[in-house]
Amino acid sequence: MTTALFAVAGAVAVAAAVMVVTSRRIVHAALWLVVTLGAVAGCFGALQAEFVALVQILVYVGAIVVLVLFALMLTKAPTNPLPTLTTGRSPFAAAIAVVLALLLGAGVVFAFGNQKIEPVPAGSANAIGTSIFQTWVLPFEILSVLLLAALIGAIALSQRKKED
Amino acid sequence: MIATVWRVAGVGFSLLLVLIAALLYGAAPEQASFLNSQIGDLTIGFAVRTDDLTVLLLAVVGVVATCVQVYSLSYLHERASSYHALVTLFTAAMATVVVSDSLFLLLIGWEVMGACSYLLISHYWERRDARSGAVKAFLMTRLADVGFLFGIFVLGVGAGTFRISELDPARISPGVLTAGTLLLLVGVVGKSAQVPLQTWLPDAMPGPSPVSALIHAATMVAAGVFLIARLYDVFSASSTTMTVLAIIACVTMLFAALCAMAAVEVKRVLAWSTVSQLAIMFSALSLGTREGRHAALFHLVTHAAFKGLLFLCAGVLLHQVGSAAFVVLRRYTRRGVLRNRLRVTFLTMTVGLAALAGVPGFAGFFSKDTVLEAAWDHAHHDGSVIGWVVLASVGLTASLTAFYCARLWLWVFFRSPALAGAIGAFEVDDPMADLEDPDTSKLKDASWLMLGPLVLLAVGALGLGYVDGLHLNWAIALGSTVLVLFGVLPAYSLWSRGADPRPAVLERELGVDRAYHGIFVGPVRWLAKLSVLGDRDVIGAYVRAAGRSGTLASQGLRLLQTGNVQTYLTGAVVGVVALAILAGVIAR
Amino acid sequence: MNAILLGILALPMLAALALWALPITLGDRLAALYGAVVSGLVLVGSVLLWQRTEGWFAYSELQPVQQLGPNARPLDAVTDVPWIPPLNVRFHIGVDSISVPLIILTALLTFLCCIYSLKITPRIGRMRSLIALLLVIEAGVIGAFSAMDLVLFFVCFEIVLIPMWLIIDIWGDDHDPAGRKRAATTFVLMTVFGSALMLLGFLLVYRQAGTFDLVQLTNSPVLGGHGIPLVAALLVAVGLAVKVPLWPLHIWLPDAHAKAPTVGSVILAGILLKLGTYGLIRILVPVLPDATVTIAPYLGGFSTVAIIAGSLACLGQTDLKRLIAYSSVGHMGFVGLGIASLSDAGMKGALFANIAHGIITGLLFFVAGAIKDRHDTSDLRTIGRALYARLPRIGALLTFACLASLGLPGLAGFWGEMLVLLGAYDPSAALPQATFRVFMVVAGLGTVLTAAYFLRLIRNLCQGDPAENPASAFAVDLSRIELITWSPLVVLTVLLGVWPGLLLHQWGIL
Amino acid sequence: MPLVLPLLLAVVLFCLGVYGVLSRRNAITILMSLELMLNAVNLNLVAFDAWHLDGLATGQTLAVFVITVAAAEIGLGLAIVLLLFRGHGHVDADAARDLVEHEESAT
Repeated sequence: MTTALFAVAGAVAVAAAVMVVTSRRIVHAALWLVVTLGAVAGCFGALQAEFVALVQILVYVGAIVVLVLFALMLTKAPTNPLPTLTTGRSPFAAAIAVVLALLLGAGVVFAFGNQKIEPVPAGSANAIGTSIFQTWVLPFEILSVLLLAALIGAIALSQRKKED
Repeated sequence: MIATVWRVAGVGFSLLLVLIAALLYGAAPEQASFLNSQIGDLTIGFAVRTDDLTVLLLAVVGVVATCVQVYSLSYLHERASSYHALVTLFTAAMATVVVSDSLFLLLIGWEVMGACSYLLISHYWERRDARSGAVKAFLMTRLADVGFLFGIFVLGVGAGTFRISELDPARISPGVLTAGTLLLLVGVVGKSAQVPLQTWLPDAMPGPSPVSALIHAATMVAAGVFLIARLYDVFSASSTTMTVLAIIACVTMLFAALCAMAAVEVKRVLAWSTVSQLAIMFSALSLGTREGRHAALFHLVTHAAFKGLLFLCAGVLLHQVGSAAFVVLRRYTRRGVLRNRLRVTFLTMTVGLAALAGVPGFAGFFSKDTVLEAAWDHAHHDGSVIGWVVLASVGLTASLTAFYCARLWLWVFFRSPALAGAIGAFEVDDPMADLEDPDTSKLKDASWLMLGPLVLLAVGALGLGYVDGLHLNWAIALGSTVLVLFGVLPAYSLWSRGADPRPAVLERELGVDRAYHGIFVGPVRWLAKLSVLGDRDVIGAYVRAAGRSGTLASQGLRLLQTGNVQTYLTGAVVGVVALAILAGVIAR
Repeated sequence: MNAILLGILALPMLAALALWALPITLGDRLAALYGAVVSGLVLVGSVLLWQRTEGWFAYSELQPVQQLGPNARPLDAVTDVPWIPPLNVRFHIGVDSISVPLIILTALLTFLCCIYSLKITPRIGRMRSLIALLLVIEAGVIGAFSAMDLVLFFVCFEIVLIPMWLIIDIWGDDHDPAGRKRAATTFVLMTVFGSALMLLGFLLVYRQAGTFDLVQLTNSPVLGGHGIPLVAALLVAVGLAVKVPLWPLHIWLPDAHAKAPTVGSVILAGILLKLGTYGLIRILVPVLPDATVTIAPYLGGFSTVAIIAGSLACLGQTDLKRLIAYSSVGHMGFVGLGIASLSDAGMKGALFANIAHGIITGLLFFVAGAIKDRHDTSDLRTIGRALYARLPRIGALLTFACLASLGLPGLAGFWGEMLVLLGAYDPSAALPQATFRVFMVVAGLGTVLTAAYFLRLIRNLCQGDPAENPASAFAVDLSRIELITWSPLVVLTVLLGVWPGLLLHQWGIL
Repeated sequence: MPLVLPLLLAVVLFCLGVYGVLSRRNAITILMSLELMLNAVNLNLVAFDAWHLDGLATGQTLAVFVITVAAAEIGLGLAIVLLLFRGHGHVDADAARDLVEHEESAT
């Protein structure tokens, strides 16, 4: 059951991701990204990681994609199809990506080809909460500082200088 | 002030040598070594010895050096301090050679003499001929000294010692002995200006005349004779070396005498005659007999006296007249002043020339007869070819010597009746010769400080022949007298007719000098140029190219810096993929 | 003893740092005086290291002295503490009869340079930095001469480079800024290249032997004449040959010498070149004995070519300082040939020639510098001729130095060359004798060429018609400071010439 | 469920991201591709967590952390893109070559 669910969500994710990197309209790409991220969240769910799935939808779909759309708006991105979407290196980049995929895929299959994921009890949010606030509390706090720093950095970067 | 100190030191040191020689006379031979150091199983250090040979040579060096130092007091005024210092240093070096029992100490003296000779020849360094003559003298002797050094190696390593008194020919293998002595002979040939290294000595004549007397007649050039006499056992043990020595000596004595016959400058005649007389000593040594060695040393002593005397006389001519060229002297002679005004010089020079020519009764006659006698004995009793060859060439040389002595004496001091006062045969040297007559009113003989040594040496040139004890072989004496007459008569007849035929080939001294210049000097200069260019354009070019290629490579690498982040990133990803594949391959 | 050695290592280094760090402004004279005092103390210390007992060094820490023969004596003034433990690198210094004379030479020349700088300074000034750099060089060179660890040797070898580079670059010929910059850069790049090769060689040695310690390496050398030991020997030899410098790696030398200031030339020729030959004797021969035998004929061959090529190049020079620089190529060729002969006489000759060359060439460069200062150029044609008439004493000293340099017996230059030739006549049994005899003959002809170019120099510079070369008004003959500075070198030249045993004795039986 | 399934999915997503980053001109699209790659990593983390079950939920925690970092990163990235836009008037990564070596600066 979960396998089937995962397979469906995965297929959607891959298809949407292909659209993200190939779409001629940038806004469409952003919207396809939403689909991809949602599908990945579905995958998380299929892996009984509901908390991560929810965070994924909240943060990515809710925040990041909105941010991206705002950025597109601010940079006056054309909504019509672009003639020169990719650089001249794109066939080369595709080849590299394919080689990398083969390499990694082969490695993965070699290493974990016989492993199976046993079904785990649902409701792991509790366990994650405990884990974060007991074992990982220090990295968590450092992460909050990092977020703060990123916040300040973003403000500093995007602030217009006086003379502009 | 400094000059005075050096003058006093110079004279004092030469007198000290005479004193030492007198004190050592008759003393038992002794040896001492000092400052030794061990190199492997060889000992390198210094050693001195005294024996008859040492005493003899010390006396010769001391007396001639004293004469020269005293003579120079009056002869030389400019740069006197360096001059006297160098002459003293030279005397010390010669004394070192004479007393040395270590081949290395001998070499030190040997080469310091060469350096002093170089510095003294270039005493008048503002003159071009002095400069080039000095360089030539040093380089040719230096070249020969390389052979000398190698000879020391061969003999020393072969015998296991560098002590002269320990060199035992019986303990050295014949091959090593021949090689070693031949190499030593190279040094001797260079130092004594024998063929084929003879050209430096005539060119060394621009040096001050006293220096020519001391270094280039009496002592340094005779050091070669001394060396062979010192190592006589070793040399005579190798018949090859002795044959080579005989050939060299015979060729040299004839060659040099022929050159002397065509020279038109007093000092140059004397220089060639020195070469020739040294060759006579070598020919005596090459006989390989005790008589030969004795004859050579006897001739060395008498030659030191009369040749020193002759050079000092030439010095007087130079000092009082200003030149020793025939053409200049003739201008004085035709007015009849030279002989009368320079009476002491004329008389002593006559004695010297007579001794050189071998006029009976003079020292040179006796010593040359000893050589002839030794050659005769060797040829007659031992049936040696060398003996015959030496006998023949010494006899021939005696004739030639008499010829050039008579020629010099007559042309310099006497008006030729046939020319009725004209300069005659030498005017080609100077087209202005007849136009200008020298002012002869101020011409007078030199001071007694200069004439004293002349007289002393003239006494030697007269009397030294009798020191050795009179034992004349009358047949040989008669023969040599006839030979001398054969030489004198043509000279007289030519002079009286006012002719001085000088074959061009002899005037050019058989073209040896020019040939050497073409064979050695030119190519070396060319090679030097090549080497400078090679350094600049070949080796330097490689270095510059290395630097240049570094710059070029860096400029090429700069092109990768496109400024495009994606390009960089592509490169990074390619690198990661490549590394991953590589890691997989290696792990496999 | 080890306190003295540590002291003469640390003193110049600390003094140099202090000279830089001092906030007060120091006059040129005062700086030179400071340098003279410091280097004088170092000189005293180095003389105290001199041992009166004779004999070759032996490493008694590992073997009892008795096993090494009667002439052996232990390393002196040893300090041996760990330095970089993970790499097995130790701070191991000590001296023996090979290094002490070189250390004394270093201290002496540095001292004389400082004294000389009291009165005679490069036009650009900045004596404080110059003196400090000289002291750093002194410390580095003494360190290299006493290092008993390959890495320590390498470090000291490199310490010397940069100050020398700065000296040429800053205080060099002020008429030709581009030329001096190029000379300095060529110098530093070529020597660094050489050092890099040498370091590679050291690493190979470490791989084979597992230690950088020279004492252990000498007692149990890396054997085998092929494969990795051969590669290591080649790397070390080529690396050191750049410094020697051996033909054809000498190309940096004439420019560096010609453009350097007087004290720089003196230090460069007198001391720095010795690092290369010292390294060959100290490291190549004992540590890689078999491989050295393999490469020795080639080393000897290149040395012989260096003798001839250097001399020929001298014959074609028109610049005084370049000529003397090229003469160093020839003389160091003799040293190389002596080392290549691997015989007792050759080694001692090389060591002796090292010292003699340091003294004589130091003197030559001092005199050349004096002539250059007086005429503002070192071009022979511009200087003119008849120096005897204009500067008689300096001319006489130049002649003396030239005669010493051409190897006149009775002066220091002779014994080294003579022993080298003797070594080549009778080389080590492992070497092809005929080849080395050919080298000997060619090198012997090289001495004639040496004489030829020095006589040419004297003839073209000292002699000549005074009427055509009038004295210039400001040309002063030998000054007092020059007399004081040069007389020790003259005295040593004569002393070593008449008493070579002074040094030869010290080395005993190699 | 076989473990390779999520892992292969992650590989595909990652490589699509790589392709996007290397080939797209628009800087914002590049950032989006970056998000794809991060998601692939997250997928791996979660998959391994489900497979390994260490009791501490390490993988999931780390995934949450990565999402947080991604949020920070996209914030900064978009700020930089805005800056680029302000300076050049476009957001074409291929045309932004301010760091190129100019030939005239060669010595």
